[in-house]
Amino acid sequence: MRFLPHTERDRSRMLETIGVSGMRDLFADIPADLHIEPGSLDMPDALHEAGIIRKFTQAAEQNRHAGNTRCFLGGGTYHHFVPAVVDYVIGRGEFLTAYTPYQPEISQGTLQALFEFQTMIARLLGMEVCNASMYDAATSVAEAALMARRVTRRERVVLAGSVNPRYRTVTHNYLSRISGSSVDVPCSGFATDVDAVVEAIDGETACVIVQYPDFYGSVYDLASVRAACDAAGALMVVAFSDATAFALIEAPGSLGADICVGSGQALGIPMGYGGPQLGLFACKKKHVRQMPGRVCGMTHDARDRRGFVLTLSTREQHIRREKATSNICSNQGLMCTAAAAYMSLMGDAGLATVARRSAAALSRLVSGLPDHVRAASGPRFNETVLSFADGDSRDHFLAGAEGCDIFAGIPLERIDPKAEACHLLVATTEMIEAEDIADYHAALEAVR
Amino acid sequence: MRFLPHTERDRSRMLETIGVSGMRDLFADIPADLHIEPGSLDMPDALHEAGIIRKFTQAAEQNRHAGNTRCFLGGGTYHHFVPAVVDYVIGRGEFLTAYTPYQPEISQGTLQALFEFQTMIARLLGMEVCNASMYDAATSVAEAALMARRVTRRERVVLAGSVNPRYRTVTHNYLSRISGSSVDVPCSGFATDVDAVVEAIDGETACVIVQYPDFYGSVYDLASVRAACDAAGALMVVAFSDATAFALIEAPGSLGADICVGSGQALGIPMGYGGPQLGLFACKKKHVRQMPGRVCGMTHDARDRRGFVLTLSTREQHIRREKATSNICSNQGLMCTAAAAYMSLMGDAGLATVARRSAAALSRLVSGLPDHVRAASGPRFNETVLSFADGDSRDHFLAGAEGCDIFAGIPLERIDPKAEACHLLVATTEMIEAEDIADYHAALEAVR
Amino acid sequence: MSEHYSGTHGLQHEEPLVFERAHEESVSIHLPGVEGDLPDDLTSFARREAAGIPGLSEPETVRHFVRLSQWNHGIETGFYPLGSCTMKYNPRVNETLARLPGLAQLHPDQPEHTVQGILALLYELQEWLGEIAGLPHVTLQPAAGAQGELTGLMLIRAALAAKGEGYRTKVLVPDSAHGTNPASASLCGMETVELKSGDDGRMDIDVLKAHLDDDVAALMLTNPNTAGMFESDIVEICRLVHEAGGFVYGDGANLNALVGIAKAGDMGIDCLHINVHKTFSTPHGGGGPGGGPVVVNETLAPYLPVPRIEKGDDGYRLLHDDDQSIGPVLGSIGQSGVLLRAAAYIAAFGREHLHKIAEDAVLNANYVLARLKDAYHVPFPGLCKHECLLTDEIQNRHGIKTLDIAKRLIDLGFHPMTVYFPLIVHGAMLIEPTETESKETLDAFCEAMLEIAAASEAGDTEDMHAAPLLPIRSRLDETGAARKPILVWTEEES
Amino acid sequence: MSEHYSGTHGLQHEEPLVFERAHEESVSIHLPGVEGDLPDDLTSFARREAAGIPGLSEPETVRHFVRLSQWNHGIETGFYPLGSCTMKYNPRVNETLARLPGLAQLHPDQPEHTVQGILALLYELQEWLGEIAGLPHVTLQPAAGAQGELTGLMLIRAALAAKGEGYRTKVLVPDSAHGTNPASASLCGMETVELKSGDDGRMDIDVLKAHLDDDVAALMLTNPNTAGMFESDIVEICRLVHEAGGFVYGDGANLNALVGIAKAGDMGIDCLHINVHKTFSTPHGGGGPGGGPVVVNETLAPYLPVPRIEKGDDGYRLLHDDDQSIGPVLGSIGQSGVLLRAAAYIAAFGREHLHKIAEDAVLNANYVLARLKDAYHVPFPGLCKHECLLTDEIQNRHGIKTLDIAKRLIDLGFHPMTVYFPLIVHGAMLIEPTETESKETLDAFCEAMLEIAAASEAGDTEDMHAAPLLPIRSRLDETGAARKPILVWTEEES
Ligand SMILES: Cc1ncc(COP(=O)(O)O)c(C=O)c1O
Ligand SMILES: Cc1ncc(COP(=O)(O)O)c(C=O)c1O
Repeated sequence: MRFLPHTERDRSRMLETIGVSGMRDLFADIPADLHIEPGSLDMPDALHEAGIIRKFTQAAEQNRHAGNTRCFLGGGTYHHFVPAVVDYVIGRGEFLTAYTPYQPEISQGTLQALFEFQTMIARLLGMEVCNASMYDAATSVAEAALMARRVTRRERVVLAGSVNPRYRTVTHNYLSRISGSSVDVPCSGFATDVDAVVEAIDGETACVIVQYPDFYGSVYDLASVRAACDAAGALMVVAFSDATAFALIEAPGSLGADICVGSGQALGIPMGYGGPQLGLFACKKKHVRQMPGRVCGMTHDARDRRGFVLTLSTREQHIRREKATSNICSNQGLMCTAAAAYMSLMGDAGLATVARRSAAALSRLVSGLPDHVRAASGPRFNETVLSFADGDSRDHFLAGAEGCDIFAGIPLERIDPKAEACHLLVATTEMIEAEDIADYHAALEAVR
Repeated sequence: MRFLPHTERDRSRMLETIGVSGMRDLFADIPADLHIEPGSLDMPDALHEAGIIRKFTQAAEQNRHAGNTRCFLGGGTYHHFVPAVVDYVIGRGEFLTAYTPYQPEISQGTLQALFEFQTMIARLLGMEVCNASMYDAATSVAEAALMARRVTRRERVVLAGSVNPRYRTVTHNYLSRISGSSVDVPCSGFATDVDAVVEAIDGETACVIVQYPDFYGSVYDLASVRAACDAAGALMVVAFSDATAFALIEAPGSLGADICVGSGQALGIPMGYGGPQLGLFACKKKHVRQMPGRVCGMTHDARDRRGFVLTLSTREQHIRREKATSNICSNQGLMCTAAAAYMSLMGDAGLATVARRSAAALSRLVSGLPDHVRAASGPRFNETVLSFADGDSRDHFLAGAEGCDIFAGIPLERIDPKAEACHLLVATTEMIEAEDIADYHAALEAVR
Repeated sequence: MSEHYSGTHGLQHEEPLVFERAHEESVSIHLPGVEGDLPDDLTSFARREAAGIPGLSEPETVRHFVRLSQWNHGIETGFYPLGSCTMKYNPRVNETLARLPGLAQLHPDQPEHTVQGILALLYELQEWLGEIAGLPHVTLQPAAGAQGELTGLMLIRAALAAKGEGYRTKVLVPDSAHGTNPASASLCGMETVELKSGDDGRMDIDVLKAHLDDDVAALMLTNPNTAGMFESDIVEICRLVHEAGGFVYGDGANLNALVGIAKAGDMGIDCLHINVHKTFSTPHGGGGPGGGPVVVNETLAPYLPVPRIEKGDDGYRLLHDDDQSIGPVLGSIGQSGVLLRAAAYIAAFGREHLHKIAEDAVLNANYVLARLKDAYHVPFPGLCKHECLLTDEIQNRHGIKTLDIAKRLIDLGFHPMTVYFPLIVHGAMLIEPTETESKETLDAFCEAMLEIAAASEAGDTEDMHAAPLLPIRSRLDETGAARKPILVWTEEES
Repeated sequence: MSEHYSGTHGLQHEEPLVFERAHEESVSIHLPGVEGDLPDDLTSFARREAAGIPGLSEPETVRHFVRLSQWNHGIETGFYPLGSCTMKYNPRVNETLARLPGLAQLHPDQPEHTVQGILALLYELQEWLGEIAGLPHVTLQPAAGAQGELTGLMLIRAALAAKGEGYRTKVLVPDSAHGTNPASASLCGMETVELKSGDDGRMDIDVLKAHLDDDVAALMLTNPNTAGMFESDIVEICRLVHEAGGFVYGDGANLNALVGIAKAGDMGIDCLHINVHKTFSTPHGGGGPGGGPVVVNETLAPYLPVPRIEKGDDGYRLLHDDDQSIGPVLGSIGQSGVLLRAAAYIAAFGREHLHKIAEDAVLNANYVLARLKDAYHVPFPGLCKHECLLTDEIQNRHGIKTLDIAKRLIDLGFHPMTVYFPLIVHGAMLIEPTETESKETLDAFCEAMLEIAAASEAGDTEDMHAAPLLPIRSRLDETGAARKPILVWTEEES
């Protein structure tokens, strides 16, 4: 077996040193009736490398993918461009095959990359500090709610209904087994109902969670939410799903977010059929000791040279056990390195271009819609909802578009089970060209 | 432009330091009428990375390749399995982006890999020493002829007609502009005519060049050639095209080769539509100072630690200029590292398996041929010639096989222009499964 | 440097922070897409000040990160015997496979008929994991082991609630358990009761019995446990817990000792998470991503999270809604890219070789133990499983602590073992070699450990207190870092 | 270490030879294919003794080569200002592209209708190279620059023969030329006559005139030449050679100075090779592979090697036979994988940016020259092109030689420049920064050079004679290596 270095002779010599006569003796502490016959698992036979490649390649070829289609799907995951450099960096064995940097002297590579990541994310979000990752946006939102409860010592969590339903479901799920309540505030017209959100904030409220741009792509004014939070002593948690937005529109930090959470997938990480994703988590510095997750800090070594370490670990499960700020241990470290490399390449200007073109594509898409489809009104970043007369006409269009290599949108009820089955959630990125939009329009015309 | 680090401000500051006022001033030494207008080349506009990927991917998709066909093509290039590890090793920037190891202190990685390569190749070929690569097998053969001329101070070169016609053409081409003659000895029945070869060796002969297994895959006894060389004072040069053969059949060194040259492509290098290939060159130690090409040697450093350097450079063009043993400078260094990694993974046992299965596949293919096709007779390694009644029936079969995703062989006249247009050169490797052979037979039956 | 170990040497560069490398303006990167200004209705929302993201050219970016990478120890550069972490070789071909555009460039909400290939692979993985654990119902969703624990406890709470025993919220956790176990219990709204381990490092049945009452929802146990010992009473333990009306949650972080040897389901475990980034060799990436599929028995199956991958007559599909389900714990079906690598690892071993993972892993740990047991204190003598536990008791007499031993190992060319965990012994050193290390490497490591022990005995300890001397940085001021945390870079910090 | 340069440090391992790592038996690798014994008729030919190829497991192999890799300096790890070598950044995306199965896994003898995609890319590259050089007829076949030279000289001989002037076999080569020029001439059966360069480092027209006679087949010239100087008299030079009945062969190794700025064809050059591994950024790989396409004018075009890529109405095809052709110089159509990377590099710059390659390359060289010209002797003052030439004349007074400077640079974190080439000055240091280096890196390099000059001036030279001190090896005994060459490993050498 090519991954196992021992020869049979190695094995016998080692058994001898141990002082047992055979491999089975090493398992003598396992009750005999628990032993299974070696080779008796109900599994296919071993595949050689060529066979594995063949198997996976054939499976891959059964899928249609963003490389050979035009992908207008969003809903939390976006088909942005990922430079080859990003993949090379995270494919290097020294980053890829390292563990969590527990021994900082021989982990400075990962640590400096994490520190750079934290700084870049904090800057992009306009926040003071940031951790070195949560699993994904949904769990980041849930952890934000938990953190707000710790900070405020209150238990009520208010969620705007325009927060991605998946984030909301996971958050409710995380909160439902502990005391306190979490409530959804209905939204209207595929946009955030700011007044209703403000209304829902009361003196028991630990935090209000809004999404910005919201699940439907809508961009709106957060000032009244911020004011209501101030009045009520609640924290404002701002969630987001495409981090590139903040190269274009004002960052949540500048709008007063106490905690800012969302997805970093847009920052150099392939869609990957849902994972590995990257959960971002940033907050105000004064709350940092209530923050979940790993965090890297700057320090110096015995010879006074700058260096980096994991820090504030007294918040974490391996020290605080049942009192930890979170149970998270393995996180999305490598994806932080990917995002750092991506952002280094892009810079402010590149990120702004990505965001601007994503938005420009949506404008172009919406402005050319035939009149049998209606786009949600109001300012949108790179995502919106298109409404059809009925489910059939929508599905008919979807099928036709697919035939032209276009994934034209996500049936809204797939993510938001309460939605009527005649809407499409549609997203655009810089990977959409003018020609693709023309084809989209043509596909719409074709089913008129 | 993403590969250019300067900002415009950097450029102006640098121009200032230089003391010129603009970029054009840096080219003032080029006569004005030679200047072309910047941006005036007749070329497409710059492509962003996503566009380049799209362009190349689309081109790649227009080709059919060994990954989605069954490849029975040989003639010097073989579809052996290449483990992913090999590609990772040579993709690491430290190997990939280094120059020729002129500064050994910071090139020990490349140098040790080359030394390991040289040792493994020498062992595989049964030769005493080996260089760190020639361009390909054809030029290796040509260089072998030139070296034999230097060693023997004779000018006549005898080539067996069963040496790959491409190797022969390149060799004649290399030799044709200098004094002396090079002659081809006709072969018979798609095999080496040993008697004729022996016959052709005379007292003026610098070397005789035979291929083993020969171009047609035939394996035969070299003893009489060796004896004739001894008698005439000529060198025996043994060429080969699939180095894995020598894990199975006796190595050229053991059969008395003075110089052994051929292709290392089979050792972990993709077919690559002809390149980069890997030319192997090995010889007896006593002739090493007449050997062409780079060679790495073992030595020690100032603190007496083992280390490696390029050595015997007084043979080379940068020192000896017009008197150098060869004009070669850049070679196939990275492919040596690939071959070293491949051989480390395979070992004697793995290489023997590769060779045995390649041969077994051919046996199976030949033994199941329908009677309207004739295979060349005599022992063959992994390649042979199939003969059809006429060109039409062959081409009809080729087209049919292609329809079943089989590249069934190379029309012999494509490589050997003198051959009649009714033969196929057919090769097998461990990438051919029993099922593929069954399909091959079925395709033959289908055009019966 | 002795001939036994590689030591560490230099061809590495100091490299500033990416911000210190940045130019005043970012270098222009050329991108695809629709040219266009900021749409009118967004202008009032426009960001006023640039974020300050560097924007280096591609050559600078590559050099920066390549240099940083070389400051890391990784499994590809050397031995990494972190106990409880299962740092094994990560096959290179798996990296290639997971990057195939047809697997990596899939949107999670593509219509299911366009993703049948990946669904087939993931479904097969579910079946394999179920078979290996003897617990046939599987969710691939949890993003890591800790989330697997949370998921499992949610399932247990759901099952208890269905029985009308929602009041059971007590979770028994041995004091040797990993920190995530109690932390997950808290997150699931449960109370942890710590069980003191017996003198042999195993669970003390009497202690267990004493805590089994009507409030008990579950026992969380790791087997082999974090001292590397197999809980030989496992069948009895499970029986007792079940009798008391509780469930047994298995922390599968140590599955590497058991693959193809024995099944959790046969032991009576109801629910187990599997850290695929440990047992099935998906790369750790400097902290993650991982994957924590949960496998369960019949009783817990109805509550598994959605979306679930189901196989029907017309192919695979995702079930998004199920009333009994605890609902999703993650925003997607799981860490697909990680899971594919795990599937490839399992496929490479297959039926006939899978048990060799555990065999060689256990062989290696016992070999290291055998070689070191005279020089180091072994708190729990006897067979170990995939990892062995030592302490610094002997070296302590000479003023040498576990930390010093660990740091000295760095200078000798090895990543240290896990230190100060588990908490049940003083100065723990938990060594997990895994199956992918050669005897040669184990011997070199043992020589190094013996040399350290001998040096300590001889009072030759200067190097040890100052270690590590050879890497790009010496010991770092962790206390200072925590006291006044600097978590982002600002020009003033420079 | 000053803040200016990175120095080198340690996290690297000693690593034995792969043979010293080998087990007694090789580890079994699992392979595809048809099971079967050695066919009967081959048994008498069977190899008697195994070769002795190691056969390590995959984890061992990866670790071995990863460790070795870290002992190398590469363009990805640091500045690599080797004059005449054009060590520029190698775009990572090009590596991905060249590995696409549809490009990498093609057999050279597949039917042409199954390889239209790659033929289209290669054909387009031919057109681009022809346009850049102003010499529209192209062969992609030569495997590297040296083979390009041989090919070009063969073409010239063929053209001369066609004119009945086969007796012309004299090749004029400036004394500053690269060694491959005279070596290629010899290989082509021609005699080299060396032309002494003028005092300004350029060709001395009078010397040229003195050698132009009826035997002259060609002048081989590098422009800019290997001292980094543009041959400003190039038009006159070409005119003179042509008048004398000879051809002008251009060594295109220094094309980086001219891309998009001026065309070889316009200068009067008849034939030029292009080192795509220099100008068009294909990775050097520790020695190769390279690619040396040759571009020629109308006169030489009929003789270009076969196979040639031709574009017809029904697509691309390979022309294998042509009576006038000099025939093939390589066993295939060329180093396709290398050529694809070159095409990708050119495509990324495109019409509007290609000239910036030369602009920034020349800017960088002149900047370094400007910063160093007071501290180091500049043999040929004035503008340089893409590289600048210094000597150790000033430092020599303090006993410091070019070699010492080079080795000291290593300790400061830089790969040295090309040393002792060209041969026309004593103690040459030829510095080629290329366009992909930042001002910051150039400044750091210049600081290092200035520090060395200052230290030399101050007599503070101990470090320099002993340098390098920081890499994994110090100066190696090259003389010993050549005197008693050990080219393969045997158990006795260990
Ligand atoms: C015993 C044990 N349990 C649980 C975990 C947590 O797993 P993860 O890091 O995947 O969340 C670990 C990880 O180190 C572990 O060792
Ligand atoms: C000026 C010059 N000419 C020719 C060559 C030879 O080119 P290659 O190494 O590609 O054969 C070189 C390579 O260093 C060179 O610098």
